[in-house]
Amino acid sequence: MILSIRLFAAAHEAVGEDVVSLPLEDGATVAQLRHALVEQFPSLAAWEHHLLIAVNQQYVLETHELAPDDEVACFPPVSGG
Amino acid sequence: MILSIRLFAAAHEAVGEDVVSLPLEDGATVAQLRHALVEQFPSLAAWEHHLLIAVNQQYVLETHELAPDDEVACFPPVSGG
Amino acid sequence: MIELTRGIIDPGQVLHFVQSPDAGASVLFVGTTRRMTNARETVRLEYDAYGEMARVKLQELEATARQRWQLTGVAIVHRLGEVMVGEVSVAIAVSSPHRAAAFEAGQWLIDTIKQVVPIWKKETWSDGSCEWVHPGVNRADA
Amino acid sequence: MIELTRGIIDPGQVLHFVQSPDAGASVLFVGTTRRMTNARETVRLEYDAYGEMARVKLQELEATARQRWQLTGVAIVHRLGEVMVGEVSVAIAVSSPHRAAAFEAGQWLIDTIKQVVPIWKKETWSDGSCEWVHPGVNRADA
Repeated sequence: MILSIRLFAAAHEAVGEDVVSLPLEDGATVAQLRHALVEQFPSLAAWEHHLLIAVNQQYVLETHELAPDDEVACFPPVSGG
Repeated sequence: MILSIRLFAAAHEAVGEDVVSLPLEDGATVAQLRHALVEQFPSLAAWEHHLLIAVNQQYVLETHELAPDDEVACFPPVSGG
Repeated sequence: MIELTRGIIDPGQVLHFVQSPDAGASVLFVGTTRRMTNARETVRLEYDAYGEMARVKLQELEATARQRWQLTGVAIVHRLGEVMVGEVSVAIAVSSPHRAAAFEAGQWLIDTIKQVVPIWKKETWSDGSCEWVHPGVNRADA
Repeated sequence: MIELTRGIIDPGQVLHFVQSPDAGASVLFVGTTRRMTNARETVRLEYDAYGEMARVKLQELEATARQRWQLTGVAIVHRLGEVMVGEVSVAIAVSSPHRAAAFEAGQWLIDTIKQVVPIWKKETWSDGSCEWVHPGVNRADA
Protein backbone atom coordinates (compact mmCIF):
# COMPACT_ATOMS: atom_id res chain seq x y z
CA MET A 1 0.00 0.00 0.00
CA ILE A 2 1.02 3.61 -0.42
CA LEU A 3 0.31 5.86 2.57
CA SER A 4 0.09 9.64 2.58
CA ILE A 5 1.67 11.12 5.68
CA ARG A 6 1.12 14.68 6.83
CA LEU A 7 4.12 16.39 8.40
CA PHE A 8 4.00 19.30 10.85
CA ALA A 9 6.28 21.87 12.45
CA ALA A 10 9.99 20.93 12.44
CA ALA A 11 9.24 17.64 10.64
CA HIS A 12 7.56 19.58 7.85
CA GLU A 13 10.50 21.98 7.73
CA ALA A 14 13.13 19.21 7.76
CA VAL A 15 11.53 17.43 4.79
CA GLY A 16 10.36 20.52 2.92
CA GLU A 17 6.91 19.03 2.20
CA ASP A 18 3.69 19.00 4.21
CA VAL A 19 2.57 15.63 2.76
CA VAL A 20 4.77 12.74 1.65
CA SER A 21 3.90 9.35 0.13
CA LEU A 22 5.50 6.20 1.44
CA PRO A 23 5.24 2.63 0.08
CA LEU A 24 4.65 0.14 2.91
CA GLU A 25 3.73 -3.54 3.07
CA ASP A 26 0.08 -4.26 3.85
CA GLY A 27 -0.36 -4.53 7.61
CA ALA A 28 2.81 -2.56 8.36
CA THR A 29 3.04 -1.25 11.92
CA VAL A 30 3.69 2.26 13.18
CA ALA A 31 7.23 1.17 14.11
CA GLN A 32 7.84 0.10 10.51
CA LEU A 33 6.40 3.39 9.25
CA ARG A 34 8.77 5.34 11.52
CA HIS A 35 11.75 3.36 10.23
CA ALA A 36 10.74 3.75 6.55
CA LEU A 37 10.15 7.48 6.97
CA VAL A 38 13.63 8.10 8.31
CA GLU A 39 15.15 5.90 5.62
CA GLN A 40 13.44 7.79 2.82
CA PHE A 41 13.94 11.24 4.41
CA PRO A 42 17.33 11.24 6.15
CA SER A 43 16.77 14.83 7.31
CA LEU A 44 14.33 13.32 9.84
CA ALA A 45 16.99 11.01 11.32
CA ALA A 46 17.88 13.32 14.20
CA TRP A 47 14.17 13.43 15.17
CA GLU A 48 13.48 9.71 14.85
CA HIS A 49 12.86 8.80 18.48
CA HIS A 50 10.99 12.01 19.17
CA LEU A 51 8.54 11.81 16.28
CA LEU A 52 4.91 11.24 17.22
CA ILE A 53 2.69 9.30 14.83
CA ALA A 54 -1.06 9.91 14.86
CA VAL A 55 -3.48 7.60 13.05
CA ASN A 56 -6.99 8.89 12.37
CA GLN A 57 -6.26 11.78 14.76
CA GLN A 58 -5.34 9.54 17.69
CA TYR A 59 -2.02 8.59 19.23
CA VAL A 60 -1.39 4.86 18.76
CA LEU A 61 1.03 2.18 19.91
CA GLU A 62 4.16 1.26 17.93
CA THR A 63 2.54 -2.14 17.23
CA HIS A 64 -0.61 -0.60 15.70
CA GLU A 65 -1.19 -1.91 12.16
CA LEU A 66 -1.86 0.62 9.44
CA ALA A 67 -4.62 0.39 6.82
CA PRO A 68 -4.59 2.00 3.36
CA ASP A 69 -7.35 4.50 4.21
CA ASP A 70 -5.81 5.69 7.47
CA GLU A 71 -5.20 9.41 7.99
CA VAL A 72 -1.57 9.38 9.16
CA ALA A 73 0.41 12.29 10.56
CA CYS A 74 3.93 12.65 11.89
CA PHE A 75 5.21 15.49 14.08
CA PRO A 76 7.67 16.38 16.85
CA PRO A 77 6.65 16.96 20.51
CA VAL A 78 3.88 19.54 20.82
CA SER A 79 4.36 23.00 22.29
CA GLY A 80 1.01 24.78 22.31
CA GLY A 81 -0.37 26.88 25.12
CA MET B 1 -11.18 54.23 80.34
CA ILE B 2 -14.20 54.25 78.03
CA LEU B 3 -13.74 52.43 74.73
CA SER B 4 -15.80 52.86 71.60
CA ILE B 5 -16.41 49.54 69.88
CA ARG B 6 -17.61 49.22 66.30
CA LEU B 7 -19.98 46.33 65.62
CA PHE B 8 -20.53 44.64 62.27
CA ALA B 9 -22.90 42.21 60.56
CA ALA B 10 -24.88 39.97 62.95
CA ALA B 11 -23.21 41.62 65.99
CA HIS B 12 -24.43 45.02 64.79
CA GLU B 13 -27.88 43.58 64.18
CA ALA B 14 -28.05 41.81 67.57
CA VAL B 15 -27.21 45.01 69.47
CA GLY B 16 -29.02 47.43 67.18
CA GLU B 17 -26.13 49.92 67.16
CA ASP B 18 -23.02 50.17 64.99
CA VAL B 19 -20.92 51.74 67.78
CA VAL B 20 -21.21 51.12 71.51
CA SER B 21 -19.29 52.57 74.47
CA LEU B 22 -17.99 50.35 77.20
CA PRO B 23 -16.29 51.31 80.48
CA LEU B 24 -13.21 49.17 81.14
CA GLU B 25 -10.37 49.29 83.64
CA ASP B 26 -7.11 50.72 82.31
CA GLY B 27 -5.02 47.91 80.86
CA ALA B 28 -8.03 45.64 80.35
CA THR B 29 -7.39 42.74 78.00
CA VAL B 30 -9.33 41.59 74.95
CA ALA B 31 -10.71 38.68 77.02
CA GLN B 32 -12.07 41.17 79.57
CA LEU B 33 -13.55 43.28 76.79
CA ARG B 34 -15.31 40.23 75.35
CA HIS B 35 -16.75 39.39 78.77
CA ALA B 36 -17.89 42.97 79.44
CA LEU B 37 -19.50 43.27 76.00
CA VAL B 38 -21.65 40.22 76.52
CA GLU B 39 -22.57 41.33 80.03
CA GLN B 40 -23.72 44.74 78.82
CA PHE B 41 -25.40 43.44 75.66
CA PRO B 42 -26.96 40.05 76.47
CA SER B 43 -28.17 39.73 72.87
CA LEU B 44 -24.53 38.98 72.03
CA ALA B 45 -24.35 36.06 74.46
CA ALA B 46 -25.04 33.38 71.86
CA TRP B 47 -22.15 34.76 69.76
CA GLU B 48 -19.67 35.12 72.61
CA HIS B 49 -17.13 32.47 71.64
CA HIS B 50 -17.42 33.26 67.95
CA LEU B 51 -16.88 37.02 68.16
CA LEU B 52 -13.66 38.31 66.68
CA ILE B 53 -12.05 41.39 68.18
CA ALA B 54 -9.82 43.61 66.04
CA VAL B 55 -7.62 46.30 67.55
CA ASN B 56 -6.27 48.97 65.24
CA GLN B 57 -7.42 46.85 62.29
CA GLN B 58 -5.47 43.77 63.34
CA TYR B 59 -6.51 40.51 64.95
CA VAL B 60 -4.97 40.24 68.41
CA LEU B 61 -4.55 37.69 71.20
CA GLU B 62 -7.00 37.41 74.09
CA THR B 63 -4.20 38.65 76.40
CA HIS B 64 -3.63 41.83 74.37
CA GLU B 65 -4.00 44.94 76.57
CA LEU B 66 -6.19 47.72 75.31
CA ALA B 67 -5.32 51.42 75.31
CA PRO B 68 -7.80 54.34 75.38
CA ASP B 69 -6.99 55.47 71.81
CA ASP B 70 -7.34 52.01 70.25
CA GLU B 71 -9.70 51.51 67.33
CA VAL B 72 -11.66 48.47 68.48
CA ALA B 73 -14.11 46.41 66.44
CA CYS B 74 -16.14 43.32 67.17
CA PHE B 75 -17.72 41.01 64.60
CA PRO B 76 -18.72 37.39 63.88
CA PRO B 77 -16.77 35.08 61.52
CA VAL B 78 -16.24 36.65 58.09
CA SER B 79 -17.97 35.44 54.93
CA GLY B 80 -16.69 37.52 52.02
CA GLY B 81 -15.73 36.23 48.61
CA MET C 1 -4.38 46.87 43.20
CA ILE C 2 -7.03 46.56 45.89
CA GLU C 3 -10.56 47.89 45.50
CA LEU C 4 -13.84 47.70 47.37
CA THR C 5 -16.67 48.91 45.16
CA ARG C 6 -20.45 49.29 45.16
CA GLY C 7 -20.52 49.22 41.35
CA ILE C 8 -20.65 46.31 38.90
CA ILE C 9 -17.28 44.50 38.59
CA ASP C 10 -15.92 43.99 35.07
CA PRO C 11 -13.70 40.88 35.37
CA GLY C 12 -12.01 41.61 32.02
CA GLN C 13 -10.72 44.90 33.41
CA VAL C 14 -9.41 43.22 36.55
CA LEU C 15 -7.52 40.73 34.37
CA HIS C 16 -6.27 43.52 32.10
CA PHE C 17 -4.72 45.25 35.11
CA VAL C 18 -2.25 42.37 35.69
CA GLN C 19 -1.40 41.53 32.10
CA SER C 20 2.13 42.33 31.04
CA PRO C 21 4.69 41.21 28.45
CA ASP C 22 6.75 39.99 31.41
CA ALA C 23 4.04 37.56 32.54
CA GLY C 24 3.37 34.50 30.42
CA ALA C 25 0.52 33.32 32.64
CA SER C 26 -2.47 35.08 34.18
CA VAL C 27 -5.15 33.49 36.34
CA LEU C 28 -8.45 35.22 37.09
CA PHE C 29 -10.85 33.96 39.73
CA VAL C 30 -14.42 35.25 39.64
CA GLY C 31 -16.95 34.62 42.40
CA THR C 32 -20.57 34.94 41.32
CA THR C 33 -23.77 34.90 43.36
CA ARG C 34 -25.13 31.42 42.86
CA ARG C 35 -28.84 30.79 42.45
CA MET C 36 -29.21 27.44 44.24
CA THR C 37 -27.68 26.23 47.53
CA ASN C 38 -28.85 22.70 48.19
CA ALA C 39 -32.53 23.05 47.34
CA ARG C 40 -32.92 26.71 48.38
CA GLU C 41 -33.02 29.59 45.93
CA THR C 42 -31.07 32.78 46.60
CA VAL C 43 -32.49 36.05 45.28
CA ARG C 44 -29.62 38.34 46.25
CA LEU C 45 -26.71 38.78 48.60
CA GLU C 46 -25.80 41.88 50.51
CA TYR C 47 -22.16 42.42 51.45
CA ASP C 48 -21.15 44.54 54.41
CA ALA C 49 -17.54 45.29 55.35
CA TYR C 50 -15.35 46.88 57.96
CA GLY C 51 -13.90 48.81 55.05
CA GLU C 52 -10.73 50.29 56.56
CA MET C 53 -9.61 46.95 57.99
CA ALA C 54 -10.68 45.04 54.87
CA ARG C 55 -8.37 47.24 52.76
CA VAL C 56 -5.49 46.76 55.23
CA LYS C 57 -5.99 42.97 55.23
CA LEU C 58 -6.24 42.77 51.44
CA GLN C 59 -3.01 44.75 51.09
CA GLU C 60 -1.33 42.38 53.56
CA LEU C 61 -2.54 39.39 51.54
CA GLU C 62 -1.20 40.90 48.32
CA ALA C 63 2.17 41.52 50.00
CA THR C 64 2.29 37.98 51.39
CA ALA C 65 1.40 36.45 48.01
CA ARG C 66 4.15 38.50 46.36
CA GLN C 67 6.64 37.15 48.88
CA ARG C 68 5.55 33.53 48.47
CA TRP C 69 5.30 33.47 44.66
CA GLN C 70 7.01 35.27 41.81
CA LEU C 71 4.14 37.48 40.71
CA THR C 72 4.10 40.23 38.11
CA GLY C 73 0.71 41.69 38.99
CA VAL C 74 -2.04 41.28 41.61
CA ALA C 75 -5.53 42.82 41.47
CA ILE C 76 -8.35 42.16 43.94
CA VAL C 77 -11.77 43.78 43.62
CA HIS C 78 -14.60 42.97 46.06
CA ARG C 79 -18.14 44.20 45.67
CA LEU C 80 -20.11 45.65 48.60
CA GLY C 81 -23.84 46.27 48.97
CA GLU C 82 -26.51 44.40 47.07
CA VAL C 83 -25.38 41.75 44.56
CA MET C 84 -28.04 40.01 42.48
CA VAL C 85 -27.92 36.35 41.39
CA GLY C 86 -25.41 35.92 38.54
CA GLU C 87 -23.48 39.10 39.37
CA VAL C 88 -19.80 39.11 40.31
CA SER C 89 -19.03 39.55 44.01
CA VAL C 90 -15.23 39.21 43.81
CA ALA C 91 -12.57 39.13 41.09
CA ILE C 92 -8.94 38.23 41.76
CA ALA C 93 -6.30 38.36 39.04
CA VAL C 94 -2.65 37.36 39.36
CA SER C 95 0.04 37.16 36.70
CA SER C 96 3.41 35.48 36.74
CA PRO C 97 6.11 34.24 34.39
CA HIS C 98 5.09 30.73 35.59
CA ARG C 99 1.58 29.32 35.43
CA ALA C 100 1.87 27.11 38.53
CA ALA C 101 2.66 30.21 40.62
CA ALA C 102 -0.34 32.05 39.14
CA PHE C 103 -2.74 29.19 39.93
CA GLU C 104 -1.40 28.65 43.45
CA ALA C 105 -1.41 32.34 44.33
CA GLY C 106 -4.92 32.85 42.93
CA GLN C 107 -6.33 29.96 44.91
CA TRP C 108 -4.49 30.96 48.08
CA LEU C 109 -5.81 34.52 47.81
CA ILE C 110 -9.49 33.58 47.50
CA ASP C 111 -9.19 30.89 50.21
CA THR C 112 -7.52 33.35 52.59
CA ILE C 113 -9.82 36.26 51.78
CA LYS C 114 -12.74 34.08 52.81
CA GLN C 115 -11.04 33.39 56.15
CA VAL C 116 -9.61 36.72 57.30
CA VAL C 117 -10.94 39.78 55.48
CA PRO C 118 -13.77 41.47 57.46
CA ILE C 119 -16.53 41.26 54.88
CA TRP C 120 -19.86 39.56 55.54
CA LYS C 121 -22.68 38.44 53.34
CA LYS C 122 -26.37 38.37 54.14
CA GLU C 123 -28.37 36.00 52.06
CA THR C 124 -31.95 36.73 50.97
CA TRP C 125 -33.87 33.60 49.97
CA SER C 126 -36.73 33.32 47.52
CA ASP C 127 -39.20 32.89 50.42
CA GLY C 128 -38.28 36.41 51.59
CA SER C 129 -36.29 35.33 54.66
CA CYS C 130 -32.74 36.53 55.10
CA GLU C 131 -29.76 35.71 57.29
CA TRP C 132 -26.12 36.59 57.82
CA VAL C 133 -23.64 33.94 56.73
CA HIS C 134 -21.17 33.28 59.54
CA PRO C 135 -19.11 30.14 58.83
CA GLY C 136 -18.50 27.89 61.81
CA VAL C 137 -21.39 29.30 63.80
CA ASN C 138 -24.24 26.91 64.45
CA ARG C 139 -27.41 28.91 63.88
CA ALA C 140 -29.16 26.91 66.59
CA ASP C 141 -26.79 28.58 69.10
CA ALA C 142 -26.90 32.10 67.73
CA MET D 1 -16.72 25.45 23.60
CA ILE D 2 -13.56 24.78 21.61
CA GLU D 3 -12.09 27.26 19.16
CA LEU D 4 -8.90 27.66 17.14
CA THR D 5 -8.63 31.18 15.78
CA ARG D 6 -6.28 33.42 13.82
CA GLY D 7 -7.86 36.53 15.35
CA ILE D 8 -7.15 38.38 18.60
CA ILE D 9 -8.53 36.52 21.65
CA ASP D 10 -10.72 38.53 24.05
CA PRO D 11 -10.29 36.76 27.42
CA GLY D 12 -13.33 38.54 28.88
CA GLN D 13 -15.53 36.92 26.23
CA VAL D 14 -14.08 33.48 26.94
CA LEU D 15 -14.88 33.95 30.63
CA HIS D 16 -18.34 35.27 29.80
CA PHE D 17 -19.09 32.07 27.91
CA VAL D 18 -18.85 29.93 31.09
CA GLN D 19 -20.53 32.29 33.56
CA SER D 20 -23.88 31.15 34.87
CA PRO D 21 -26.13 31.67 37.91
CA ASP D 22 -25.51 27.97 38.64
CA ALA D 23 -21.74 28.44 38.97
CA GLY D 24 -20.43 30.29 42.00
CA ALA D 25 -16.82 30.08 40.83
CA SER D 26 -15.14 30.72 37.49
CA VAL D 27 -11.42 30.42 36.77
CA LEU D 28 -9.85 31.87 33.63
CA PHE D 29 -6.30 31.03 32.55
CA VAL D 30 -4.66 33.29 29.99
CA GLY D 31 -1.34 32.48 28.31
CA THR D 32 0.47 35.49 26.88
CA THR D 33 3.57 35.72 24.71
CA ARG D 34 6.31 36.64 27.15
CA ARG D 35 9.04 39.07 26.20
CA MET D 36 12.04 37.58 28.06
CA THR D 37 13.12 33.92 28.40
CA ASN D 38 16.25 33.79 30.50
CA ALA D 39 18.23 36.65 28.93
CA ARG D 40 16.80 36.33 25.39
CA GLU D 41 14.13 38.61 23.98
CA THR D 42 11.23 37.19 21.98
CA VAL D 43 9.72 39.35 19.24
CA ARG D 44 6.84 37.06 18.26
CA LEU D 45 5.62 33.49 18.24
CA GLU D 46 4.05 31.66 15.37
CA TYR D 47 1.65 28.83 16.17
CA ASP D 48 1.03 25.98 13.73
CA ALA D 49 -1.47 23.18 14.33
CA TYR D 50 -2.75 19.92 12.98
CA GLY D 51 -6.14 21.57 13.17
CA GLU D 52 -8.51 18.60 12.77
CA MET D 53 -6.72 16.54 15.41
CA ALA D 54 -6.22 19.54 17.72
CA ARG D 55 -10.01 20.06 17.77
CA VAL D 56 -10.62 16.35 18.45
CA LYS D 57 -8.09 16.36 21.30
CA LEU D 58 -9.46 19.54 22.85
CA GLN D 59 -12.97 18.09 22.79
CA GLU D 60 -11.66 14.93 24.47
CA LEU D 61 -9.97 17.04 27.16
CA GLU D 62 -13.19 18.97 27.78
CA ALA D 63 -15.12 15.70 28.09
CA THR D 64 -12.51 14.24 30.46
CA ALA D 65 -12.51 17.36 32.63
CA ARG D 66 -16.31 17.27 32.83
CA GLN D 67 -16.13 13.66 34.03
CA ARG D 68 -13.45 14.36 36.64
CA TRP D 69 -14.91 17.56 38.07
CA GLN D 70 -18.38 19.02 38.49
CA LEU D 71 -18.17 21.77 35.88
CA THR D 72 -20.89 24.10 34.67
CA GLY D 73 -19.04 25.48 31.66
CA VAL D 74 -15.77 24.94 29.76
CA ALA D 75 -14.34 27.20 27.04
CA ILE D 76 -10.95 26.79 25.35
CA VAL D 77 -9.69 29.18 22.68
CA HIS D 78 -6.21 28.80 21.14
CA ARG D 79 -4.69 31.28 18.73
CA LEU D 80 -2.88 30.16 15.56
CA GLY D 81 -0.52 32.08 13.30
CA GLU D 82 1.55 35.05 14.39
CA VAL D 83 1.21 36.21 18.00
CA MET D 84 3.14 39.31 19.07
CA VAL D 85 4.69 39.82 22.51
CA GLY D 86 2.00 40.64 25.08
CA GLU D 87 -0.82 39.10 23.02
CA VAL D 88 -2.93 36.19 24.25
CA SER D 89 -2.11 32.77 22.77
CA VAL D 90 -4.57 30.69 24.80
CA ALA D 91 -7.54 31.33 27.08
CA ILE D 92 -9.22 28.60 29.14
CA ALA D 93 -12.29 29.27 31.26
CA VAL D 94 -14.07 26.82 33.54
CA SER D 95 -16.94 27.37 35.92
CA SER D 96 -18.26 25.24 38.74
CA PRO D 97 -20.42 25.47 41.84
CA HIS D 98 -17.15 24.83 43.76
CA ARG D 99 -14.00 26.90 43.44
CA ALA D 100 -11.54 24.05 44.12
CA ALA D 101 -12.97 22.15 41.14
CA ALA D 102 -12.64 25.23 38.92
CA PHE D 103 -8.99 25.77 39.89
CA GLU D 104 -8.06 22.09 39.51
CA ALA D 105 -9.80 21.66 36.17
CA GLY D 106 -8.31 24.88 34.77
CA GLN D 107 -4.79 23.88 35.74
CA TRP D 108 -5.24 20.32 34.48
CA LEU D 109 -6.54 21.59 31.13
CA ILE D 110 -3.62 23.91 30.41
CA ASP D 111 -1.06 21.34 31.65
CA THR D 112 -2.59 18.63 29.46
CA ILE D 113 -3.07 20.84 26.40
CA LYS D 114 0.66 21.54 26.49
CA GLN D 115 1.34 17.81 26.49
CA VAL D 116 -1.05 16.29 23.95
CA VAL D 117 -2.73 18.80 21.62
CA PRO D 118 -0.90 18.97 18.24
CA ILE D 119 -0.03 22.66 18.23
CA TRP D 120 3.54 23.95 17.92
CA LYS D 121 5.15 27.29 18.44
CA LYS D 122 8.06 28.78 16.57
CA GLU D 123 9.92 31.46 18.43
CA THR D 124 11.45 34.48 16.69
CA TRP D 125 14.15 36.15 18.78
CA SER D 126 15.20 39.79 18.72
CA ASP D 127 18.42 38.85 16.85
CA GLY D 128 16.27 37.64 13.94
CA SER D 129 16.86 33.92 14.49
CA CYS D 130 13.93 31.58 14.89
CA GLU D 131 13.33 28.02 16.00
CA TRP D 132 10.54 25.53 16.68
CA VAL D 133 9.91 24.76 20.32
CA HIS D 134 9.83 20.99 20.83
CA PRO D 135 9.94 20.11 24.54
CA GLY D 136 12.13 17.16 25.46
CA VAL D 137 14.17 17.36 22.26
CA ASN D 138 17.80 18.28 22.74
CA ARG D 139 18.57 20.77 19.99
CA ALA D 140 22.13 19.45 19.76
CA ASP D 141 20.62 16.20 18.44
CA ALA D 142 18.05 17.62 16.09
